[in-house]
Amino acid sequence: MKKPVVQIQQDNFDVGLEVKKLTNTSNNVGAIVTFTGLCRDEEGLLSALELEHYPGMAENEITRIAEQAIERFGLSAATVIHRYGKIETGENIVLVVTAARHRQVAFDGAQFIMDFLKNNAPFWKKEHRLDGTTGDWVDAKDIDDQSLNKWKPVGKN
Amino acid sequence: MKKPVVQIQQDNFDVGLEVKKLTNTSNNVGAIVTFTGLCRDEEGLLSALELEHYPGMAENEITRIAEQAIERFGLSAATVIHRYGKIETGENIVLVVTAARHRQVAFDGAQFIMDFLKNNAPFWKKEHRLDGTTGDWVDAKDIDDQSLNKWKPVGKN
Amino acid sequence: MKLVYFAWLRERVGFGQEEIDLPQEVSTVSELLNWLRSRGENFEEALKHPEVIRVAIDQVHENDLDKNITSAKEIALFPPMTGG
Amino acid sequence: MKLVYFAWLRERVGFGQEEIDLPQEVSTVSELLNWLRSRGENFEEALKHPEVIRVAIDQVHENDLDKNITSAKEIALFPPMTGG
Repeated sequence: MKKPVVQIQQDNFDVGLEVKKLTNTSNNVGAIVTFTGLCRDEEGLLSALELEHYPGMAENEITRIAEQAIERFGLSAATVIHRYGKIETGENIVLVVTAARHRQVAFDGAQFIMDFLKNNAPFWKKEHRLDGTTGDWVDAKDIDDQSLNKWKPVGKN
Repeated sequence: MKKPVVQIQQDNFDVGLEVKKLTNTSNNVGAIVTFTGLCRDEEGLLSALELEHYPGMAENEITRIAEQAIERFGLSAATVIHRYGKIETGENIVLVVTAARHRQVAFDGAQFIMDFLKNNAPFWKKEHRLDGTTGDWVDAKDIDDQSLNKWKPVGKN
Repeated sequence: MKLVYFAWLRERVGFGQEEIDLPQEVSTVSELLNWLRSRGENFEEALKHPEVIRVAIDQVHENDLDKNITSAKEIALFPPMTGG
Repeated sequence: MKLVYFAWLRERVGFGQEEIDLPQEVSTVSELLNWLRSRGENFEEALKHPEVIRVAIDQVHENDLDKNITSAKEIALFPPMTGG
């Protein structure tokens, strides 16, 4: 099985570069899907988010999720990059790239990784508000929890 | 409603550049999804695909599909670039980029555009084989037709 | 009226476009297809599987074979699309 | 054994990690949570809503409150995750 590329880093990432890396792995890749998660300003409320993470477990958990996606959907390749530290509004937070022969597989793989990452990757976001105050810790959303329901367990062969 | 960017061109495109263009449209975009379709070699059979298109109608049809996606899912922005002419294996054929506040909307919008583009955009692919011969015209796949079934009509408000 | 052909349909017809004067007895899509078939072996061969012929009137898909075409400026015939 | 705390749980406890010797009467996740609550107001405040406390044993999520922890090297307590 192809191993996923997983990076937990403070620095920004380059979507185009990461796509190029997966494009060149094989001439039998027909579809590449990327998901980029960005820091929203929530209608002008926020100036930044501070991302705290659990070093070690963050890498392990995301690697496990990406490996599951590669195996379950038969992805040709997968890359996940998650940033930590202070991230200004409009900046990148997370990148998922999936490569596959066909488009549905690439789409499903990327969505699967994001759904499980949201619920299981040990990251937490604290708000920095435009008025200079430190805001709340962002609450986990029920909708993220529910989004796991579409990935029903599959029988082992 | 935000107008989609639609380009039909011979030249290659730059995924990273197109993502950057949509990233800077608003600080309230939280999710960007890209789909890149590439020319597969079909296990070493093909050297290239020749893409024929219907000028004028290709632009119109893709614009219509992208506008539908923006309206139906509430996308913040959408870009579609489709190439024509001779495209070597491993090269880009089509790019869809969708931006939205939340990830499910961006994913759904990109998949909707690709599903309808596959079935309704007037492009046709002819094979160039590695042995130097000109191969067949690629057949339309039933699976592309079936993939429209998941987008049931929604009631108008 | 302009007729345009694409992909293997263009190859079988032998050319990509032509200007025609619609005969008086032809006013719908299916009448157009029947009339074209009578114009020679190339058209007969190109149009022999009607289930894989797609039609666009003035660059808009048209599924209704009974659609009136007398005021159309451009009618396109082509196989199922394989873009993307 | 190392205990680590994250996000608002870390802020309420007042520090991010500590080394502890597990008391003899503590051998499961739920016994650990009960014992921690007895260690002061900061822990009481941090752990007062058990339904939003997540636990990882040696960096692996653990949902079973009856799970034995006596051989664990590192136990992490944190609120529901909000990455991505």
